[in-house]
Amino acid sequence: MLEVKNIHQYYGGSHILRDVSLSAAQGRVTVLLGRNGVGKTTLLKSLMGLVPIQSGSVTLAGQDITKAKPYERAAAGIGYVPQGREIFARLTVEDNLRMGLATQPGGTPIPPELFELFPVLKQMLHRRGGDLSGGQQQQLAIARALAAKPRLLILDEPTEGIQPSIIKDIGRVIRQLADVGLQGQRMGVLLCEQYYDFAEELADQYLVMERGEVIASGPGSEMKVKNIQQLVAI
Amino acid sequence: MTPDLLKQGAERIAEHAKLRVESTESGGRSAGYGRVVQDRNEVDVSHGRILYLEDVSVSFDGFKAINKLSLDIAPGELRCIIGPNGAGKTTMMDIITGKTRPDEGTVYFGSTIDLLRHNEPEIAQLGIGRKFQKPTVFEQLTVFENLELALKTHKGVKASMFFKLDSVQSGRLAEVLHTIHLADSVSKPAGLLSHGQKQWLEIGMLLMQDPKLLLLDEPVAGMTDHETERTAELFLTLKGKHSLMVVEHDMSFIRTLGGIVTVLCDGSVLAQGTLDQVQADERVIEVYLGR
Amino acid sequence: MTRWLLVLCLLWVGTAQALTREEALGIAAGDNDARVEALAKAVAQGDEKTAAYLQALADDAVKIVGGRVLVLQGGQATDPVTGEKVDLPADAEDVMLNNRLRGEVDAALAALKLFSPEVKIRAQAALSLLKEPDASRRPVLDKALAAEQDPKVYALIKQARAAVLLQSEVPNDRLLAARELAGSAQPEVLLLLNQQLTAETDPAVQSVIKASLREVQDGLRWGERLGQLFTGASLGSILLLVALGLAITYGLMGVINMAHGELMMIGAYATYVVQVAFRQYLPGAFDYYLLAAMPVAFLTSALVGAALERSILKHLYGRPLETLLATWGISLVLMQGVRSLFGAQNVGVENPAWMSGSLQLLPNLQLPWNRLIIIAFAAAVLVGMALLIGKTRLGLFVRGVTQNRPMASCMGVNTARIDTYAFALGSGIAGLAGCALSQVGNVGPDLGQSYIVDSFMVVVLGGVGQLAGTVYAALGLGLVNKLLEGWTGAVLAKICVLVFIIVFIQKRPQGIFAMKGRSAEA
Amino acid sequence: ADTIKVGVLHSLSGTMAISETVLKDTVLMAIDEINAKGGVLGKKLEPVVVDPASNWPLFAEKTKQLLGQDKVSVIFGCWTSVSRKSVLPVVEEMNGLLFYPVQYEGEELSKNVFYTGAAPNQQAIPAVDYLMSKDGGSAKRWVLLGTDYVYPRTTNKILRAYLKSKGVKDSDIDEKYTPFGHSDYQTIVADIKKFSAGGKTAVVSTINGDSNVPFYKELGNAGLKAKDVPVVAFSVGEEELRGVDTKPLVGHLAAWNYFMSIKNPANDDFIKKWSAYAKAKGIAGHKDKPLANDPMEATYIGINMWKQAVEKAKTTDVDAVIKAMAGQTFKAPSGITSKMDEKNHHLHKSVFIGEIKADGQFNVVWKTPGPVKAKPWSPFIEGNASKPDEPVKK
Amino acid sequence: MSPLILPAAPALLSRKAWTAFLICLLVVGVLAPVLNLVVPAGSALHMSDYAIALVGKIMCYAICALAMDLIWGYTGILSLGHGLFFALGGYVMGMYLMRQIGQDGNYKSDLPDFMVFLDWKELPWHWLLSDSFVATLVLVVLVPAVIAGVFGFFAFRSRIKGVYFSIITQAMTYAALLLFFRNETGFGGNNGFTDFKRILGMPIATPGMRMSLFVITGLTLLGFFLFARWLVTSKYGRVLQAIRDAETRVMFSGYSPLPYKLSIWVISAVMCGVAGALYVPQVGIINPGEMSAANSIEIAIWAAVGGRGTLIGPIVGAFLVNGAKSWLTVTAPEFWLYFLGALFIAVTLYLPNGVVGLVAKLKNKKGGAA
Ligand SMILES: Nc1ncnc2c1ncn2[C@@H]1O[C@H](COP(=O)(O)OP(=O)(O)OP(=O)(O)O)[C@@H](O)[C@H]1O
Ligand SMILES: Nc1ncnc2c1ncn2[C@@H]1O[C@H](COP(=O)(O)OP(=O)(O)OP(=O)(O)O)[C@@H](O)[C@H]1O
Ligand SMILES: NC(N)=O
Ligand SMILES: [Mg+2]
Ligand SMILES: [Mg+2]
Repeated sequence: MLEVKNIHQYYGGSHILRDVSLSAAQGRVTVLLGRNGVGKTTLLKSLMGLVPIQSGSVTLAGQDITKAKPYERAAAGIGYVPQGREIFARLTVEDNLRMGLATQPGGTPIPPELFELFPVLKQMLHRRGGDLSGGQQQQLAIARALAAKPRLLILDEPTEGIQPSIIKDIGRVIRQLADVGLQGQRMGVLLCEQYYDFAEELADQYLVMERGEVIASGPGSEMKVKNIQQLVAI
Repeated sequence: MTPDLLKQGAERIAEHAKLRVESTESGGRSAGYGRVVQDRNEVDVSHGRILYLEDVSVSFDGFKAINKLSLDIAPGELRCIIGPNGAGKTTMMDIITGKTRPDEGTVYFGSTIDLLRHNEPEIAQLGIGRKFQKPTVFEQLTVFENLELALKTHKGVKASMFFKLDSVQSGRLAEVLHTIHLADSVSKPAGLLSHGQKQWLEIGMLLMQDPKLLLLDEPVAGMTDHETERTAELFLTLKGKHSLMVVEHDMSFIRTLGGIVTVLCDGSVLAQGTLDQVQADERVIEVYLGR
Repeated sequence: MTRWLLVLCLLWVGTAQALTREEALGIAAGDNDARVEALAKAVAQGDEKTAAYLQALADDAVKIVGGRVLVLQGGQATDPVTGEKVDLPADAEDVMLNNRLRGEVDAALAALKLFSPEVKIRAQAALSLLKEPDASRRPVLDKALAAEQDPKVYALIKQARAAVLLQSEVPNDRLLAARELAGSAQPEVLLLLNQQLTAETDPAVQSVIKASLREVQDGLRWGERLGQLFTGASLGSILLLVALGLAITYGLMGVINMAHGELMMIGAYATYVVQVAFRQYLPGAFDYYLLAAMPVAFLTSALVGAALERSILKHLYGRPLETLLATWGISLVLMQGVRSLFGAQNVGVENPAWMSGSLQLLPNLQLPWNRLIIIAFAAAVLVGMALLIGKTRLGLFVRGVTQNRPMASCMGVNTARIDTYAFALGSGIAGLAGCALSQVGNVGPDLGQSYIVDSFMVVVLGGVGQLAGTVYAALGLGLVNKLLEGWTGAVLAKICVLVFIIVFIQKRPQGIFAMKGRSAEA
Repeated sequence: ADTIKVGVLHSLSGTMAISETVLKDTVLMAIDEINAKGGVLGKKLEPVVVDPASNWPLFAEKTKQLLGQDKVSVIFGCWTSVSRKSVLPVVEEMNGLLFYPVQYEGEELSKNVFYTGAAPNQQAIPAVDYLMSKDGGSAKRWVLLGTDYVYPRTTNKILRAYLKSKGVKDSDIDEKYTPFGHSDYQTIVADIKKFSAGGKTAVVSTINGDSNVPFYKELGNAGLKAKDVPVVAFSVGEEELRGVDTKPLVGHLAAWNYFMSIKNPANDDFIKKWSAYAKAKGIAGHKDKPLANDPMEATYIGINMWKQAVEKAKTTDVDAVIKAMAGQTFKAPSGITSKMDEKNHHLHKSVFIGEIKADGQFNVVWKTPGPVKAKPWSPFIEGNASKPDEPVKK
Repeated sequence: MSPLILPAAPALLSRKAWTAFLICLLVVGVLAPVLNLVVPAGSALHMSDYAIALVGKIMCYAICALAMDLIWGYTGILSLGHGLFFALGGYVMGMYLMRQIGQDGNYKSDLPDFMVFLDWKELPWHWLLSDSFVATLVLVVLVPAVIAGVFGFFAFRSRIKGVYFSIITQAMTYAALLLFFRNETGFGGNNGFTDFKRILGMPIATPGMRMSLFVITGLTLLGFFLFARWLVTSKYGRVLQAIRDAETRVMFSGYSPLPYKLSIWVISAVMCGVAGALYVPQVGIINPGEMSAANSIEIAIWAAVGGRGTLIGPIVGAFLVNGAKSWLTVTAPEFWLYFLGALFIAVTLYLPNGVVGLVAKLKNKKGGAA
C-alpha cells in the first residue's frame, strides 16, 4: 500500500535519512525500530509531508504523493500519531476529535468505538486537551488519528507515557485494525516503537534504522531468531 | 497510610511550626520572591524523612486531581511511583516544586522546610531537581551551555556576570556529558536534539544541579530498552547519596530499580510495597496493569 | 403639507393682514436689529403669506435682488408678496440669517404653528416657545391656551406662558410663573430659571425660583445617570468593534497585526466610495447607501486582508515578532496609498437620515441614532463572529490551525486556505468597524492609527484568544473611561484608564479571561 | 546658480499631513505662477520639497539640510507650534528665513520668521467680542474647549484674562481639554449641555483639526443647535468641514482672516487659480472639490510678499529681504490689502466671523472694520506690556 | 574516559572584531572631527555639519536599538515603551539646558519661558536639581533606572509576560505622553523644551561643541557596545537567553528570573536614557512626541531590521532605517513611505535574521564553498 523508495533528507547541512526504502502493506503491521536520534521520527514526518525530502518517492496505493501537502496525504487516507502527542492544547477533547474528522464530510459524528477504546476521553469530553495528563493526551492523539478511519496509520511511539493496561488495549486495537479494520476496511499500520516487547508482538514486518539508514528488515516472525533486540541495543 | 504515621506527622508538624517561628527573621511569614532562606545546605532529615506530604488536595475547576494525598520519602531512598494516566503523579510533582499551589495540606522538605512557603527557584536551590514529563531544555543554547547553566553554583545576577568555569566544574561537566552520551554534541543547539537525546540532556542537567532530591517524571519514555537499562544503572548509583522519586509506566524499568513502589490512583495512594506486592494487588491490576 | 396646514390655522386666527413688500424686504435686509423689529411686526398680524415667507427664510430659500425679495422654490422664483412667478436674475444674492435671526424666525413660525390642527405640531411649537420666551408673544399664548383642548399641549402652552411671565414686571406674575415651571421636565427651563435668578431682586420670588430649580434638577437626575451609562456603553461598543477583527487576526492567529487599523481605514474609505457612488448614480436611494456599504466594506477589507495573507503573512506563521515588522511596513504602505488615491485630507461621510438625530427617551436623555445603531451593530457582529468561530466547522478549523498548524494539516485541513479565510474574516470585520467608525468620526488616512493602540489594549486586556474577554474588556474600558471622564476630564481619564490597565494586568497577568492550568502553557 | 531655491517644509505623512499637504501644493502653485511670469530677479524659483513627517526633531533636521545643503533662500513651512519651535533655533543660527502661515498663540517674535497667520488678537478676541454682542447671542457663560497642547492652552489663558476683564466670573468659565486624537465627545457635549443650563453659553473651540469631525458629528447628533449654544472654532475651516455633514451644524461659527466664500475679485482669482492647478496636477480631493482655507491664503500672501521683498532688495540675501519685507503690501484674497507690519513681522489682517452653511462653506456674519495689527505679545499676559514690538537682537 | 575538549569561554571580541572596533573608534574620534573641522567646506572630503548632526542623531538611535536588543533579542521581552526612557533621559538633559538659558529667554526671566508664561513664580520641586550638571548626569541614569525599576519589579513579580508585558509598556509610555502634554506637569507641555543656548556655560551651537557632542555620542555607543558584548558573553547573558527559551526550566534550575529580568530591563532603560540625554543637545528639542507609541515601536523595528540577537545588528538597523528615512524624505517626499514599508516587508520575508543575518549567511555560503 505505502511504497517508499530511496528517500534522502537533510536538516540544514546534516544528512539525516540516507536512501531509505520501505513498504507497508494493507492489513499488516510494519514496525520501525532504532535507537534515539537515528531518524525514525524524521522518516515518519517526511512520509506525512511535514519535512521536505531531497529525493526519492513516496506512493500510497499507487498514487504518487511525494510532493503532496500533509492535508492531501491525510485526505488520501493516512492517519498520523506524532511523537510528543501534539494535541490541540486549547481545544476541548471533543473538538480535538472533530479536528480528526477534517477529511470527512461535515456532520460526520465521532465514531463511538473510540470511547469504548479510551473511556477516559468520554469522561473528559469538554476538558481542554492541554489540561489532560500526559497519558490521556497520548490516548487522545491516537483516537484523533483513528477518527477518520484512515487506510494507513502511522504511529510514532504511541505507548509513550501510557499505563500498561491501556498499552495492552492499544496493542489489541492495532492488531484488530490491521486484521479486521474499522468497518471492514483493513488498515496498514506503520509503527515506530521503543518498547521492544510490544513492537515484537505486533510486528508482521520489521525495519531497523541506524544513522539514517535501514540496516535490517524482514518478517516479524524472524525478529527473535535474528536477535533484533540486540541490534537496537548496541 | 497507617495511623501511627499520621500521628508522627502531626507531631513533626507541630515541632516544625515552633522551630520555624524561632528560626526565621520574619517569624515564618512568606519569604516572598527572590531571597532564599539561609538554611539551604542543611535540610533537616533527623526525622528520617526528606520529603513529606500530608493530606494534600488540589482541584481544577471542581475536578479533584489530588485528593488527600499523604506520602513521604526517606533520605537516600529511590521511590518509584506508578499509577494510571491521570492519577495525579505529575500534579504531585508540580506541587512539590512549587508550580502548583495545593488547596490544602502540608508539604515539607526535611523536617524544617515548608515547601509551600517557597517559590520554584527557591525550591530548586533548596535541593530539589526535577525532570519534566515532556523534556524541557533550553533549545537555543548548546548542550554545553545547558549543562553549564544547570551547574550547582551561586545563581544570583552578579555571580553570573562574573562566573568562570573552574577546573573542578569543567571536570564534572565533562563527566556528565559522557554519562548522557552527548559528548559528540557539546556545541549543538539543544533544540536540534532528538526526543530521546533531550531526555538525556535533561537528566544531565539534573546531575549538574546535584540536588538532594530528584523528581523524575517518566525519564525513560522514548528511550530504547538498552538506554533504559543504562538510566536505571545511573539512578541506582545516585541512590543513597541522593533521594529519588521516579514516575514511570515501564514495569521492567521499575523492577530494575527495585525499592518501594507507590501506586497512585485518583489523586491518592492506592497501594504501596515492593513491585511484586503491588503487582499482585487486585486493585492495581484492575485500574493500572490490566489483565 | 405643512404649508397648507399653516394656511389653515392662520385663517383660523382671523386677524391676518397681507404681507407687504416693505415688510418682506425689512425682514430680509438691513441692520439686524431692524430686521428683528420688522419680523415682530409682520408676525403680529401675519397671514398665510407671512408664514410661507418665514418658512422660506428658515429654509434659506430667499434671494434678494435690486431691493426685491424672491422666494426660490424648486428652481422657480416667486414673489412672496404677489405670488407671481418671475425669472430669477443672475445677480440675485442669498438672504442669510445669522443665529439670532434664525432663532427669531423659528420662534415666529412656532407662534403661528400654535394653532395647527395637529397635536404634535402644537406641542412642538409650544416647546420651542418655551425655550425662547418673548413678552410680545403673550397674547398669542393666551389665545392658544384658551383654545387648547389637549391636556398635554395645554400644560406645555401654560409653561411657555409661564416662561414669558417669568420676565414680567409684576413680582407676583414671576412668582406664579416660577412655581408653574417647577412642574416642567425640560432642561431648558433650568436656563430660564437661572437667568431670572441672577436678574431677580424680589427675595420671595428668588426663593421660589430656587425651589423650582431644585425640583427640575431632581427630575432630570435620572436622565443624566442613564446618559452616562449610555455613553460608556457606546464607547464600549466602538472599542469592541475595533477590537473584534484583531481578536481574530491577532488573538487567534497570532499575527501582531499593526495594519489592523489600516484595514479599518480601508473599510471606512470603501463606505465613502459607496456613498459617493450612490450620490452620483442613485441619489434617490441615498439613505440606503450604508446598507450597501457594509458588505462592500467587509469585502474590500477582506480582499485586501486575503491578499496580504497570501503574499506576505503566510510566510511568517510561527514568527509572531516578525509579523510586527511586516505589518508595520504594510500599514505604512496602505496609509500612503490612500493618501495618493484620495488625498491626505479627510473625506466626508454623511450619516443617512435614519442615522441622524436622536431618540428622545427623557427630556434630557437623547440617544443619538447613530450610536444606538452602532451598539446594535457591534452586538450583531459579535454574535455572528462568536457563532462562526465557536459553532461551525470553519471556526473549529480556524482554532485548530492557529494552534498547531502542522498537526492540523496532518488531520487533513488545508491550512493555507483556512489561514487565508481566517485572516480575511478578521480583516473584513475590521472593515465593518471602519464602516461604523465613518459614522461617528473622521475618515482620513490616519483613521487606523488612532485606534490601533486601543484595539490592542482591549484584546490583550481581555486575554489573548478569548472572545468573551474581549467583550468584557471593551465594555469595561468604555464604562470606566466615561465614568472617569465625567469626573476628571478627558485627559486625566485617559491616563487613569491606562494606569488601570497596567495595574489590572498585575492582578491578572493573562488578561480578564486568563486561561488557567496546563493548556495555557502549551 | 540660475535658479533660486525655495524650501517647502510641510508634513506629507504622519498626523499633520491632513492639514499640511495642501499648503505644500499652495506653495508649488504660487511658484508656478511666479515662474510663469518670469520668476524673481530674472531667475526661476526652484522648489525643494521635503517631508518632515509630523516628527518635530525631523523638522529641525530638515531645516538644517535645506539651509545647509540645499542653500534655499527661504522656507515656507510648519503648521504646529511645536514644529516651529523646533525649527526656530536652526533658522536663527543659520540666519535663514521662515514663513509661517498658521494662526498661533503668539508669545514669540523672531527676526528670521515672518508670521502670516493670525496672532490671538487677530482671531480669538474678536470672536469672543462677537459672541458677547447681541447678534452673537449675548453669551454670558463660556466653555473653553481645546485639545491639550500649547496653542489651545495659551489661547484660553489669554481669553480667560480677557473675559475676566469683561466681568465674566470664573464660575462662568469652564475650561476643558481632550487628548490628541480624541474621538469620543459624548461626555463633553453632555457636559456642555448641562453647563449651558446655567446661563446663555457659548463654546470656544480650539480643538485640533483631527478631533473636530467627531466633535461636530456628536454636536449634530446631540441636537445642540447653534442658536442655543453657539460654538466658535479657531481651527476649523473649509478643509476640516470636508469630512462632516454640515446640515446639523448650520450656524456654528469660525473666526478666520479668510473664508473661501468671501466675494471679491482677488478671491475669485485665487480660487480659480487653485481649482485649475488642482485639476491640472490631479491633486487628490481638490481636483474634484477644490477648497481654499485661511492657512492657504496666508501661505499665498507670504510667498508673494517674499517675492516682492526680494525684488525690492534686488537680492535673496536674508538680511536684505527681511529689511525689505517691512511694510510690504499685497492685495490678499480676503479682500483687503494686507500689510506686513513695519516692525513686528506679523501681517495686519481683517478678522471675519463666519457661520457654517449647509454646503460646508461659511457665511460671513461679522468682520472687523479694517485690518487689525497683530499683538504677538498679548497684553493679557503678565509682563508683556514692556515687550518691544519687534524682534530683539540676540 | 577519553578527554573531552569543552568549548572555551567566548572572547569579548574576536581579533577581527577588535580591529573593526578600533577602526570605528578612529572614525568617530579622529576622522570625523578632522573631516568636519579641518577639511575646508568646499572640499569633496568635507563632512558637513548636517552630516555630523545626522550621524550624531542616528548614533543615539543606535544606542536605543542596542538596548532594545538586550531586552528583546536576548531576553525575549518586547518592550513597546522604550521611547519613554529615551524621553526621560532627554527631559533630564533638557531641563538642565533650559536652566542654562538663564535670562536669555523671551521673558528675560530666571525661570524658563514656559513657566513665566504659566505665571509660576518659582521653580517647581522637580526642577530643583536641574541647575547642576553633575546632578543632571546622575539623574540621566537614575530617573530611567528608578522608573524602569519600579515598573519592572511589579510587572516581573506578577510574572507578566509576552504581549501582556508589551502592551502595558505601551500603556506606560502612552500615559506618560498624555501626562507630559499637560502644561501643569511642568515640562513645557506639547512644545517641550527647545531653543537651548548653552551647555556647561559654553554656547551650544558652535562647530566645536557640535563635534564634541558627536564624539561623546560615538564613544558612548562604542562603550555600550562593549558593555553589552560583555554581558551577553557572560553566563548572565546565557541565563537571559535561557529565560527567553524556557523560563520554567530556568526557575527549576534554581535561578530566580526576577532579578535577571529586572537587571537587564533597568540596564536597557538606562542605556536609552543616556541616548536621550545625548540626543537632546544635538537635535535641539525634546517634547512628549518622543513618548508616542509609534516611536517605541520604531526602536524595535531598527533592531529587527538589523537582526535581533546579535549586537551589531541593531546598530546596523538603526543606521539603515534612519539613513533611509533621512534620504528618502528628501529625494522622494511623497513616496518614501512606500519604500520604507517595502523595506520592512522585504526584510521580514527574505532576511528573517535581519541584515546581519544575510551577511552571516553569505559568509557561510562562501565558507561552505571554499
Ligand atoms: N529540526 C532539526 N534540525 C536539525 N536536526 C534535527 C532536527 N530535528 C531532528 N534533528 C536531528 O536529526 C536526527 C534524527 O532525529 P529524529 O527525531 O528523527 O530521531 P528519532 O530516531 O526519532 O529519535 P528518538 O527515538 O529519540 O525519537 C537527530 O540527530 C536530531 O538531532
Ligand atoms: N489544569 C487542569 N485543569 C483540569 N484538569 C487538570 C489540570 N491539570 C491536571 N488535570 C487533570 O488532573 C489529573 C491528574 O493529572 P496528572 O498529569 O497529574 O496525571 P499523571 O498521573 O501525571 O498522568 P500520566 O501518567 O498520564 O502522566 C488528570 O485527570 C488531568 O486531566
Ligand atoms: N499653531 C497651531 N495652530 O498649533
Ligand atoms: Mg523520534
Ligand atoms: Mg504525568
